[in-house]
Amino acid sequence: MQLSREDLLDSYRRMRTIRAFEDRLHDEFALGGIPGFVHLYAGQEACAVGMCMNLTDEDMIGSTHRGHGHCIAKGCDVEAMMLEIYGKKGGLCGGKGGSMHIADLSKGMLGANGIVGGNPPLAVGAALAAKTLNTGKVAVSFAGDGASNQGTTFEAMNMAVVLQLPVIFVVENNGYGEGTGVSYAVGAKDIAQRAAAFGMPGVSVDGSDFFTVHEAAREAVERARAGGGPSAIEMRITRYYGHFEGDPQLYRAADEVPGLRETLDCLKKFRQRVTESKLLDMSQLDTIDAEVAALIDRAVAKAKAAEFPGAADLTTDVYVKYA
Amino acid sequence: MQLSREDLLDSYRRMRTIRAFEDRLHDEFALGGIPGFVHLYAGQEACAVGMCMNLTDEDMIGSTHRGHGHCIAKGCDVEAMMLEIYGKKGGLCGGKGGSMHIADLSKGMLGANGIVGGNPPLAVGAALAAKTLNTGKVAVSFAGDGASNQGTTFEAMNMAVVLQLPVIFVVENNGYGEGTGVSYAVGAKDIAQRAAAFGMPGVSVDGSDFFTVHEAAREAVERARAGGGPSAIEMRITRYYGHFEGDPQLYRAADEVPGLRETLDCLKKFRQRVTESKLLDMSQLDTIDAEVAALIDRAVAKAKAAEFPGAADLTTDVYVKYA
Amino acid sequence: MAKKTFRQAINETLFQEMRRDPRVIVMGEDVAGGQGGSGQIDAYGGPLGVTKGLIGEFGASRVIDTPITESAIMGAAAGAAVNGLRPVAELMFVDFFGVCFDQIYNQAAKFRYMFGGKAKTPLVIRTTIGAGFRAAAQHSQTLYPIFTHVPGLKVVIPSNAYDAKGLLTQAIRDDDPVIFCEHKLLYDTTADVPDDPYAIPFGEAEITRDGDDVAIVAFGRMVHFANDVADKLAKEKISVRVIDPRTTSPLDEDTIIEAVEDTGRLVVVDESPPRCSIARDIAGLAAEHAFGALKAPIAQVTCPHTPVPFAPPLEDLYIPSPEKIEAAVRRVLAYKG
Amino acid sequence: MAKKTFRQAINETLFQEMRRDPRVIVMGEDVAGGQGGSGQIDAYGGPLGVTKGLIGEFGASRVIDTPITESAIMGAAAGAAVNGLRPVAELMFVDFFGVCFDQIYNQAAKFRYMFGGKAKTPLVIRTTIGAGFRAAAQHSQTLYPIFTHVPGLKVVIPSNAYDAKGLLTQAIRDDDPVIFCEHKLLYDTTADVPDDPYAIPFGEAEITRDGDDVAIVAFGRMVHFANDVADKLAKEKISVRVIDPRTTSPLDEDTIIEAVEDTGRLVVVDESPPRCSIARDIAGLAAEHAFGALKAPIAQVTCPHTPVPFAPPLEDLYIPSPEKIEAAVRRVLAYKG
Ligand SMILES: Cc1ncc(C[n+]2csc(CCOP(=O)(O)OP(=O)(O)O)c2C)c(N)n1
Ligand SMILES: Cc1ncc(C[n+]2csc(CCOP(=O)(O)OP(=O)(O)O)c2C)c(N)n1
Ligand SMILES: [Mg+2]
Ligand SMILES: [Mg+2]
Repeated sequence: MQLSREDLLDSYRRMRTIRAFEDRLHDEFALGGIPGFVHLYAGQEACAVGMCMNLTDEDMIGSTHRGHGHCIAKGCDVEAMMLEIYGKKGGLCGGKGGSMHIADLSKGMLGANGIVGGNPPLAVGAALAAKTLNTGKVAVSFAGDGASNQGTTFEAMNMAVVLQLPVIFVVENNGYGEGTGVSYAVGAKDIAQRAAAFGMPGVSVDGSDFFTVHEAAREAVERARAGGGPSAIEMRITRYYGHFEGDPQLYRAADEVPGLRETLDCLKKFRQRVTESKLLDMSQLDTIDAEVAALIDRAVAKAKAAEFPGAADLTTDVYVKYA
Repeated sequence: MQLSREDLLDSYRRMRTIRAFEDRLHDEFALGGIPGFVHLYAGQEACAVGMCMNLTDEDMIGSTHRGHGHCIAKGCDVEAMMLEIYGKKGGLCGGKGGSMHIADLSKGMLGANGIVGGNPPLAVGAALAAKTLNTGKVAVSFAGDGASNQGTTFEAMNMAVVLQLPVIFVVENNGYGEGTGVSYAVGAKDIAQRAAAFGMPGVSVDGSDFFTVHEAAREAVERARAGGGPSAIEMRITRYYGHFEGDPQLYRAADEVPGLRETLDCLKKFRQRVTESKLLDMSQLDTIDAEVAALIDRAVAKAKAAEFPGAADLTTDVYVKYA
Repeated sequence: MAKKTFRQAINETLFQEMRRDPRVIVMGEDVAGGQGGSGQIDAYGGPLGVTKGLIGEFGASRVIDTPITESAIMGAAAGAAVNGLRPVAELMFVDFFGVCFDQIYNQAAKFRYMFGGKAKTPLVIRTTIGAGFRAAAQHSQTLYPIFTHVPGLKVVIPSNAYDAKGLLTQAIRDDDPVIFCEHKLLYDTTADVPDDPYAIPFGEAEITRDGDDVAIVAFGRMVHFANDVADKLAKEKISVRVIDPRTTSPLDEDTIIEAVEDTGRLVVVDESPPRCSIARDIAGLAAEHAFGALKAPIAQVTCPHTPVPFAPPLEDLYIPSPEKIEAAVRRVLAYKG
Repeated sequence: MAKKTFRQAINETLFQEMRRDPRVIVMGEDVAGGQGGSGQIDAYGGPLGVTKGLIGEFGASRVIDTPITESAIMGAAAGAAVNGLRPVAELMFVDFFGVCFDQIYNQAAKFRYMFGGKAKTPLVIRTTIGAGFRAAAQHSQTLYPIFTHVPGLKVVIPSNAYDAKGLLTQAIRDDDPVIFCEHKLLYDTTADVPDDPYAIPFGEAEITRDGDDVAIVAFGRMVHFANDVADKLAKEKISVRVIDPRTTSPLDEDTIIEAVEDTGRLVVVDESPPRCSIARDIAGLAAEHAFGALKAPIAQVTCPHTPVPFAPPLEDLYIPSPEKIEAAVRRVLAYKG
């Protein structure tokens, strides 16, 4: 499918925003300003954005502990995200969730998830709601290569096939679950084939190539929207930072990430492709880069200055009616 | 492989014992003498026996709620089993387990299991012990078609492949999980292929043909014992009685079971094969039938007459040391 | 008003709430039964017959049979609940919670709080509890103390058919995740159950027997035993108040504390192992908040700290009995300090 | 005797017990780390560094990295335990119990009883508990009240490095399934820890402060807060006894009851939500078995009935604090009946 110029600019902006957001968190974390566990998405941008460019605000995604990229790709407010990650009252979840539980249901972002394999069944539920209420929406479950071994993920796949639900299982295979390599942890030859054996189409694509991802996603979304049921897409990719911030990554050879940054960088590839094919000018992209940088600066400044929630917030929001 | 005459007689005796045991329980249950949930194995005898004839007492099997057949095939004492099912003190588990928890670790029978999908991870553990301690033992996980959809089963398969453990996943596909047909509940085209996609050999065999089962089992056991890792065998079979005793089986057409009893009866097939090929005489088999009938009579009489456990037994056996 | 069984009351409620609100769906293993078989659909209507007939009226898109896959069932129900449905998911036996609890306790129960109040999760999990069915260690537990421990879950334990209807109606209309615990041995008990729908609010205990000498708090099937004891002792002019809180979370603390203030003597009956049980929970509550009124030790009648045994005589000993409850009442009455 | 951290104490115990008994294995996610990677093996030694170095000495057949597959981990460990190994399986965060609890509570914990005493299940599940790590709702819970509820499980909560070594030694040598709860905020605390192996029996409380005016029972990290309060109040001549039961199941009931008999006043501190907590459990115990000695309500200091919030100031408010413990002590002391 031919993407419009506007779509291309939008895609690039989202990818660049993710990268800038994560690079900045990496720095801020090192300076000690950010509490808790932070898992950065840098390097994987084309996966989230290639997928989500095929979705509307009404479509739903379920995410993982490494969720910032999915949020931004799905259109969550970047400042409110930053506030949430700093634990501030104005954050997307009022500061109660934090990085691992960031959610915005109004944007169809059903939540990051602290439980590996937690989200696939939930995404299946979103698809079930779509099918039962006949809304034409689709749901996407993002999961990692590590999560692809969790029983909940397998169950979700089987149930989606049995009920022929409009859900797409994206497995972002970034080579590692924490410090364990995919070649060790996945017994199967191929994650996409293992998913396919559950009874749905399954493909494996280069997750660093926005256009390839976008095309595979488009097919899967069209199929799901047309009532053709679930499918699975393995996206082969790498992450630039450690599993969590602070991880010295001893399980990776020293030259692994630098090498991959050279050959597998989705932003570089995107820039090259759209400028070489004259779809966009370099200057348009540079403008976006500058705008994004300013946005992230603003978001961090705002987050740092913002108020924490107060004692009264501790015991609210447990139940809808019962205090 | 050529089975010895002795092995053939032994195999037949085990299958006949299972059938007679279950037929009798069916009758006794209807008369009201047996407490609780009872799931009968009648019809599936060749699966358990074809598999277990390849195992020694040292090898381990994990079983299901439909476990009587596995117990008998693995050599558990038939009288002690009957006592257990009646809840008597002399039962295999002192009356504390009952039909769904019958176990005999001394025979490598790790327990029936009330949890669908409960046993595959446990069997993997038995195989892990065998591999770590280098005992040369193998483990077998019996599960149903229904259990083949449970996340625990998938996890067990992946882990067995990752650690290359000597374990065989037997899926007895008897067409139904409770009242739900396998064509509905298994999204995949084929249970064996889905298992194989986890990265191990997977075959599908006619579970009513003792010889076919035995051969597939032999290959899998040899591979496992030789360090060749796990494999999966789907055994296509049917059950003669309801899911549990008392089940009116409305989900099956009236002629389904009678038809299958004609065409898929493992005992008939076995008798025909061994007599036609002159491996055994009809009279030898008839003698076994009579001996088995007497054994079951004795077991039931003994079970009925036996004592229940007493109040003092209620609180024992929770911990090894702590009272 | 017609006598209906506990089973009928629940079945009728499901029909009525599904008619009332198209967003209500029922899902689980064999909630209809027969899908993919050679015989009839609705072959089971739930293994214990509680959801019978629903698929005939509402069809397979709202009465959804699933594979044996509890994590996917509970997760899908939770995911559907935050996306516009009001699922009633069946966990066939509560004992199976161990294969799917993450989706219940870490997901459904925490959405609202984790997301800063922005999610509503109108999810009902119907499940069967309790011993006495000769179903042994993995099909006989109650486990509601575990659910009660979890912030974000509401826990309902109806003791009779009337309450079952009113509480299930409330559960389905409630915007929070609810675990609805049906004691297997209550299904065939009957009560007067109005035909029209009605909701019983959560957190409001019922006083099933009034009295001033001693209070018994009991749940589910144990309420009947407590009532029997109260009736028996009434003949000796011992006046026993029996409280059925009906929900353990929220808990009607006021009614319990008031009873302690009125009687000074408390017995708690709980068909669970003792440790971190509801019995201990209520005793602990009273020991902090009604201490001044207490005239005797708080007696707790629970199961022993063992799994549920299979042998019928052992199982009968395992379950709290009217005899044990009566003895506890007499013990606290006899206490002289 | 060398000062060692809680982390070192556990690590050393694993080394010593693995040397002592070849049947002891360690398994879990990244217990070594680096399998299948381009870098080094033992890259993690457990995400919090507790199992570091083991694979170097004992190799990959006894220090087993697994996929992310907790049901298979716990099930395989349980299955291995009844077949001759003595697995120490790691549940990285206790919060993950929801994806694998069946294998723990319905299988491992019940084998012995269901099989009529014929099984031994020498299984240790090491797990991390507790809030204060800024890790939010799904990585900060304690959950030991749930484990304590389950007959067949032993539950251990060491409060210091010395106990951690002695209790883990006992856990590994014990023939029953044990859940060993390591509070994340204790890993860097130090104590004198002998180099030689020693076992601390389960069910024996330690009295960390002696006193006669009031008793505090506290667990894990809360023991330190209780000690601080005791030390502070000592300056006012208020004599506080602090009891660290060290295991919740079995529980040293005698030491607790004796303390109530000696002091008449009890405060229980539990880093858990209140309902069906250990706080309620111990209060309920005392209200039944030490009632006559009680001079004041039993104060319970717990977390609120909410998930664990992320924002640091909220999380700090969530956790029981020395201030709240002190206030509770003063409250029960001031009680006049
Ligand atoms: C049930 C569960 N088990 C383990 C963890 C700890 N954990 C968090 S992220 C992670 C690795 C996940 O790997 P993968 O799915 O490949 O995602 P990635 O981190 O590579 O994005 C692990 C083991 C968890 N959060 N939940
Ligand atoms: C976790 C769990 N879910 C549901 C059940 C209830 N149940 C018992 S047997 C059964 C059907 C199992 O089907 P299958 O695995 O095909 O075995 P079969 O009964 O056909 O031998 C079900 C749903 C259970 N015991 N455990
Ligand atoms: Mg990964
Ligand atoms: Mg079946």
